[in-house]
Amino acid sequence: MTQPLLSVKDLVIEFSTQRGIVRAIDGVTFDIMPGETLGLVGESGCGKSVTSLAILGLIPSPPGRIVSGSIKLEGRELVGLSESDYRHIRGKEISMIFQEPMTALNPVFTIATQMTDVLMRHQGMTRKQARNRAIEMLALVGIPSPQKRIDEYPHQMSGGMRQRVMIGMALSCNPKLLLADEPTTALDVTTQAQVLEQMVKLQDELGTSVVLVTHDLGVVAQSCSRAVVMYAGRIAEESAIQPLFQAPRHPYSEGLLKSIPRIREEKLDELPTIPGTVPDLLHLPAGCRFVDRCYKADAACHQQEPPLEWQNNQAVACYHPNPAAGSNA
Amino acid sequence: MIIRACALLFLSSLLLAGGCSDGPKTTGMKVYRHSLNGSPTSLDPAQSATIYANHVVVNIYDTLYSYKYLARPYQIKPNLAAAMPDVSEDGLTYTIRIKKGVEFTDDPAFPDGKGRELTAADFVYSLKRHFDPKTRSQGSWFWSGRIKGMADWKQAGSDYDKEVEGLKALDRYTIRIILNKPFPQLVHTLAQGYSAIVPHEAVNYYGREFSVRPVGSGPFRLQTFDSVRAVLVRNPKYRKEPIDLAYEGYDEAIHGKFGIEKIEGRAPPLVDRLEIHFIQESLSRWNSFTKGDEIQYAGIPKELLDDVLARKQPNVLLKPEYAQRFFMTSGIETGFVHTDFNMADPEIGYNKDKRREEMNHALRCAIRYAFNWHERNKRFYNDMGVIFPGIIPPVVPEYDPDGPKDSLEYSPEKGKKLLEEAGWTADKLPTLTYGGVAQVDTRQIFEQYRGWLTKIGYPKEKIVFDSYASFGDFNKAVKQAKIKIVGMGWGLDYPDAENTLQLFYGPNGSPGSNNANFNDPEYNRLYEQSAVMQPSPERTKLYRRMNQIVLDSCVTISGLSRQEILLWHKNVVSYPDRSIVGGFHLKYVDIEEAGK
Amino acid sequence: MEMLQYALRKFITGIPLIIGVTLISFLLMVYFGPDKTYELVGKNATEEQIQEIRHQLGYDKPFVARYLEYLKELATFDFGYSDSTGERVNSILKRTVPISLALITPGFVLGNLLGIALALVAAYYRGHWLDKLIMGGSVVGMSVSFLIVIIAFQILLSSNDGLGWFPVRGWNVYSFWDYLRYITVPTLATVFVALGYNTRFYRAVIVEEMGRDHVRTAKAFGTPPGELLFKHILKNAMIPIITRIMFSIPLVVISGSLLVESYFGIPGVGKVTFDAITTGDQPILKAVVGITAVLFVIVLILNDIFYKLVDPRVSLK
Amino acid sequence: MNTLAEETSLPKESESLWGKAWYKFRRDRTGMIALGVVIFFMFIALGVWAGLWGSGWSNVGGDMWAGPSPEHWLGTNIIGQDIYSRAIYSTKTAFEVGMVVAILSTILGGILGALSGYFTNSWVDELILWLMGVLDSIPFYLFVAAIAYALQGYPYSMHIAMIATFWTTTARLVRGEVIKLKNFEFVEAARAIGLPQGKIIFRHIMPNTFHILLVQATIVFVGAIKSEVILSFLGLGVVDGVSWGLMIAESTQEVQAGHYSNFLTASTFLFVLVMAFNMFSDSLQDALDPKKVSA
Repeated sequence: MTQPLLSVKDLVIEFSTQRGIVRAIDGVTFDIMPGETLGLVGESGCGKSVTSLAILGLIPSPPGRIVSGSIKLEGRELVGLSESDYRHIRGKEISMIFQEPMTALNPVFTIATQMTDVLMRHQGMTRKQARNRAIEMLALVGIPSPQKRIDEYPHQMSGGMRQRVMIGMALSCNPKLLLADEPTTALDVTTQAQVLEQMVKLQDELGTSVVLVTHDLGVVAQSCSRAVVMYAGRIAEESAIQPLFQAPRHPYSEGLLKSIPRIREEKLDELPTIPGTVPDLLHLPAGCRFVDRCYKADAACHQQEPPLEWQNNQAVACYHPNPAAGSNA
Repeated sequence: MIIRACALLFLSSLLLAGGCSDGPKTTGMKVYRHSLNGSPTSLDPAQSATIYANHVVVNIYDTLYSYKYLARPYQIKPNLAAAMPDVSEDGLTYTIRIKKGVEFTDDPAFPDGKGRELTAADFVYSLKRHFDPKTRSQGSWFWSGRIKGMADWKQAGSDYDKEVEGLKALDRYTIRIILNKPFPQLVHTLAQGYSAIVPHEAVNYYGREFSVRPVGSGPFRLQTFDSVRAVLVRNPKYRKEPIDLAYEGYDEAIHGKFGIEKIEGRAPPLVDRLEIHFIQESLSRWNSFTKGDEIQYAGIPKELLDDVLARKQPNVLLKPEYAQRFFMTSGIETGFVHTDFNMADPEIGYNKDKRREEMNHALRCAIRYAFNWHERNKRFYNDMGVIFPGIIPPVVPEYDPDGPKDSLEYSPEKGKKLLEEAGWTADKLPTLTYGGVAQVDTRQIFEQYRGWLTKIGYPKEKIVFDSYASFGDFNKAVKQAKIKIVGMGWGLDYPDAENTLQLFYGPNGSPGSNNANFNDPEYNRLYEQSAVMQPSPERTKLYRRMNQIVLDSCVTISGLSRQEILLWHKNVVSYPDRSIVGGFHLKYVDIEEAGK
Repeated sequence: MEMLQYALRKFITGIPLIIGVTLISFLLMVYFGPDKTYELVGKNATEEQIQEIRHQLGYDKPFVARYLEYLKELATFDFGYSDSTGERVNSILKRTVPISLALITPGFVLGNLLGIALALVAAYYRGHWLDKLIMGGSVVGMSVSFLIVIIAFQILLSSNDGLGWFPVRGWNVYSFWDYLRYITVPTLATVFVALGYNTRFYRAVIVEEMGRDHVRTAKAFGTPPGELLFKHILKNAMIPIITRIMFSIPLVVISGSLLVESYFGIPGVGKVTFDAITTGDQPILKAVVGITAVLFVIVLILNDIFYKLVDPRVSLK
Repeated sequence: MNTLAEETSLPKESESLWGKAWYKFRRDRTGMIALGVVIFFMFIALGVWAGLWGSGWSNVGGDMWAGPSPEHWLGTNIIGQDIYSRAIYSTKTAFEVGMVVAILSTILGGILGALSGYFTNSWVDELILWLMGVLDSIPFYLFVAAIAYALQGYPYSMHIAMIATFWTTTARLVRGEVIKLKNFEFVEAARAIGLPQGKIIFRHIMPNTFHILLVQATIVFVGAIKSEVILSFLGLGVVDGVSWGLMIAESTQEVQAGHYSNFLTASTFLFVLVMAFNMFSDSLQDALDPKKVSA
């Protein structure tokens, strides 16, 4: 087994709010293999974005801080890395795409400035070289007549275009890992598809690993090889895409899947949803975090947190998991 | 960064703009830095109503007469006039000769920029100006109704080409004034800044701005003038008249210690540059004075008196540490402060209802009993003011040192009793409006006053401070007789009690100088009678009778003449004075060593 | 060129403002302002003289006529002569405005620069003790009355009881050295007072900018803190900052620092204005108010133009 | 496309702003202390108002610039008035000024701001904006002075002047907020069911701007008492009675002669109150600011 590009181990992150200490991430562990695309799935507030920010060392502190655990990039520990060292990783080895293409780019600088700055900083290019490289990248992400548009300001572009610029920028220093935080949520459906496609394509070409953070299983299905389902700061289920979609083992994953509309089905009764709401991280239920919303919950579930258990590369944290795909029960 | 750049640029440009204005090349010059506790607004002689204005005006312009530098009580002497006037038997016709060859300073106002000779016609013109509405004269009341034919001349539209019978230039150097009725104080008025002589060229050339662009024939000429200071420089063309100290009233005993003898035989002006700084805040002024050379003359702020003086009575003495740094003179002002009741107000003054009028009289006298002169003197006048009964202040010859003092008595009990007898009760008592400009000391004087009145059982809420944000508005209220009680000060224009007695002369009622609107037939008669008399025991008798009438009718609570303590630096040769006219001594001031 | 046209258009739209300001203030001063007449009459005036003066002051003309006159004066920038001294209003302004500027500018500039500097520090160390210290300090600064500061500083630095290093009052400036001596205390006082407000304001602005997504993006691409702060954040924060500075300029220029000038006896436009207020010297007031209004409109325009320079999204249409 | 997101984010919003604010505020120590101080001052003011203390402020019994003594705790001023009771009495004056100005200018600003915000780019908006522009362009002291003259003698001229100038800031803020609010569903809804505009503005929109109004009010309060000091110094301030401003004005000369009691007393009272109010207002802002997560 090749050694993972990035491995997150027992990560614990807390935020101090006026109402008390909130444990946003509570012992999260996962690996990313070179070249693979990992989906990080969950409802908003489940900690998936926090995780990705943590990887880049961007947890706003105060109020947030990494309590324990480790994040290793090719075996190199990132937790506790000095700001200056981190700067050489950000955008060069790991780069990130954000949810809001409208606001994620600096409104008062041209695309050129913003892209060349990165290149000059990390690749030690001259402005001239950097500019050419930037134009290259823009072309690569499918921006028409890049040498013209590169001198435009963000507000002169459409959302889709901006997101492409972001992607181009993110990949311009061909990083080992790309963190995509809800990259398509803010876009309309058709653009979403295109942008996503674009991303996947590039990733194949450049062999970059991707962590795709999203609440949208559809997106995951389209582009990921593996997915980590998070719930209230913990991993509920981790598995390859196929089994996950065929037979989600965790009742929560199951719920999530059910809530995706399937056009194929003839009779379209209204979407089933998971009852109840995400628990307040300050007042978690005893035992399993999902217990209050779980149709399978019983006494045991109220006792204590179920551990994440592996069963032929599909992990689940539940006392009453659904049967794994293939196994007949 | 953009703003930083702009800012610095801006700043540096400013330093050139505002920072470095015209620097005085004072090196090797004799500079005297005088200071006053107020500032003039206009330097037009016709508007020189304040001593502040006079300080500048009499040093830039010439007056026919002036006061002797050192003689006290004040003695009048010829200045531009060649001699004292020839007065006809009936005291109606004055003939005055002026010095020849006196010239105005050079100024663009004159055809070729060269100042021409000053002639009798200029005086005639200067006095006529007062009766030309355009001049906005504040001093015309000195002469209005007194100079023959002047009223008609004004009626006819103030045409300077038309002659006035009572005011003529007989020839180039002779002036003749004819009066309607005798006016013994005329000569004094000709020593006032009001009567200073201006060239018509300048008046026409500068128009409205003449008030800040004075052109005269005095010892100095104006360099700069604004609300905080006036800078005057020696007038090179000023006539050379050696100082005769004996004539000026030099007295070794009094003036010796000031080194005045040094200036004997020298010709004024003695300094090259005369700065007059206008500083209202007495303590800022003091700090500025005690500290190096910022200013070289000041009074002592009341807050510091005990720190500076070793002794107040019988004669003022500085503490040694100050005595070795400064010279000092002290004396009482030629003026006094008094608090008038507005007799035009039926609630405390005259009233159709005779009964009520008597009650009001009682009320006024009761309030006078409540007035604690000693406290007032102690808190506001350094406990050094001279308190006297009535309206003839100690500085004038007609003052009666052993007149009845009962009007000064402080006795709340008597006040209370008086009120009760007159049938006053708390609810009947009228609301007293005490008018004043909204300034700290005015307010404090009022609060002290209110404190006393409560002691004769006057309800506190019935004594209100009617504050005005500007002197103009206060004066308006006074001139329109709107205020019941008016605290006022009067500075004498000339050392003759007539100048204060006119304050209660009926016809001078509001908007005139008679703020009390006192109108007593007997008093008026006596005033008219005395006004035309030369100084004499008879006149003094009349004066004192008038004074008694004022006291008996309780129209004013009066009075107090403030003690003036004047200090100046040891390197200044001077005998300062600020009482009569003001500033006429400045041309005799000298500086020991020239400024570095 | 487009800019010039814009400015012109904008100025025309600014005219209602000028009208409003002048009209309201003129109403106030004519109908409610102090009556100059009684400052000008002598100790022993007569009704006749009073009428004469009222007439010369134009008090007897109808309001509309006087207002139109005013507008004409404003248009021609000739405000006639002061009612108290008789000096030309323009020459008064020419004399006093530079003094006020020279007096106020250092404090104004320092106050803002220091404010921004401290704000940057505070914002950068947001939540740490340094931030808390600076913010605490600025609250204190905001809570002390300007008057108190002036008095205290004068005692401490100028008077003999204190250090006595600087002139107690006045303005005898003939050299740069004098200049420094005279402005130090007023400047210190001004800065002391302004600093609190500025720092708070600028910090708020900068903190808000720091929270923006694009800042996070820049971070995520490894932008070093210096560049982040001065390039990405400050340029965006420029707009509110400039606006604040711009809009305080007219008042600084014209009313100067009334308090400082009247307390330190400095013959600046602030003192002149205040004396004019209390004595009802209408020509001066008319000039001051009018010019302020015009300046405001100009600042409005400059401000918009500045937006354009800083923010590409703004267009001068 | 996915319903979970909204559904789960709903309940957080539904918590009441005020409940949360109070909850936050109670946990803010400085805020609570500040509030305490303010309330203490208010208590003093009420006492004066009720005549329990400070009534002797105008008696002139005492000596001239007497030092502290049993009967005059903080000494006396030039005419022998008790500085302590003057300072106490002034507390009432301060609150009078602060309260009147704060409340009235906030109401004025709230209403006008709401109107102009709701009727954006109508003549109403234009007019109000114009008025605000005008008032902001008149030099403050000139304006106050003018009003002070306008209502010479009236004890409230200063208050009115301040109100007339202070309301604009509030109005601008409210205007902005209302413009945001008026596109929210609940307003749309209100319009849809045909509520009269008056009702919409004042029943549905205004309440959502109260947090701004409250904070503004506190800021104006501070501004008012600080301006009072300067105006009184300039002779445009409090007409009758006594205030810290008058005391400081009185002291400006004394201090240079080393009589500090008047100055120190007045400025200490002033400083403490203003400081407390500022801190209180800050904490209030934090508490009411929905964006703020933590310190």
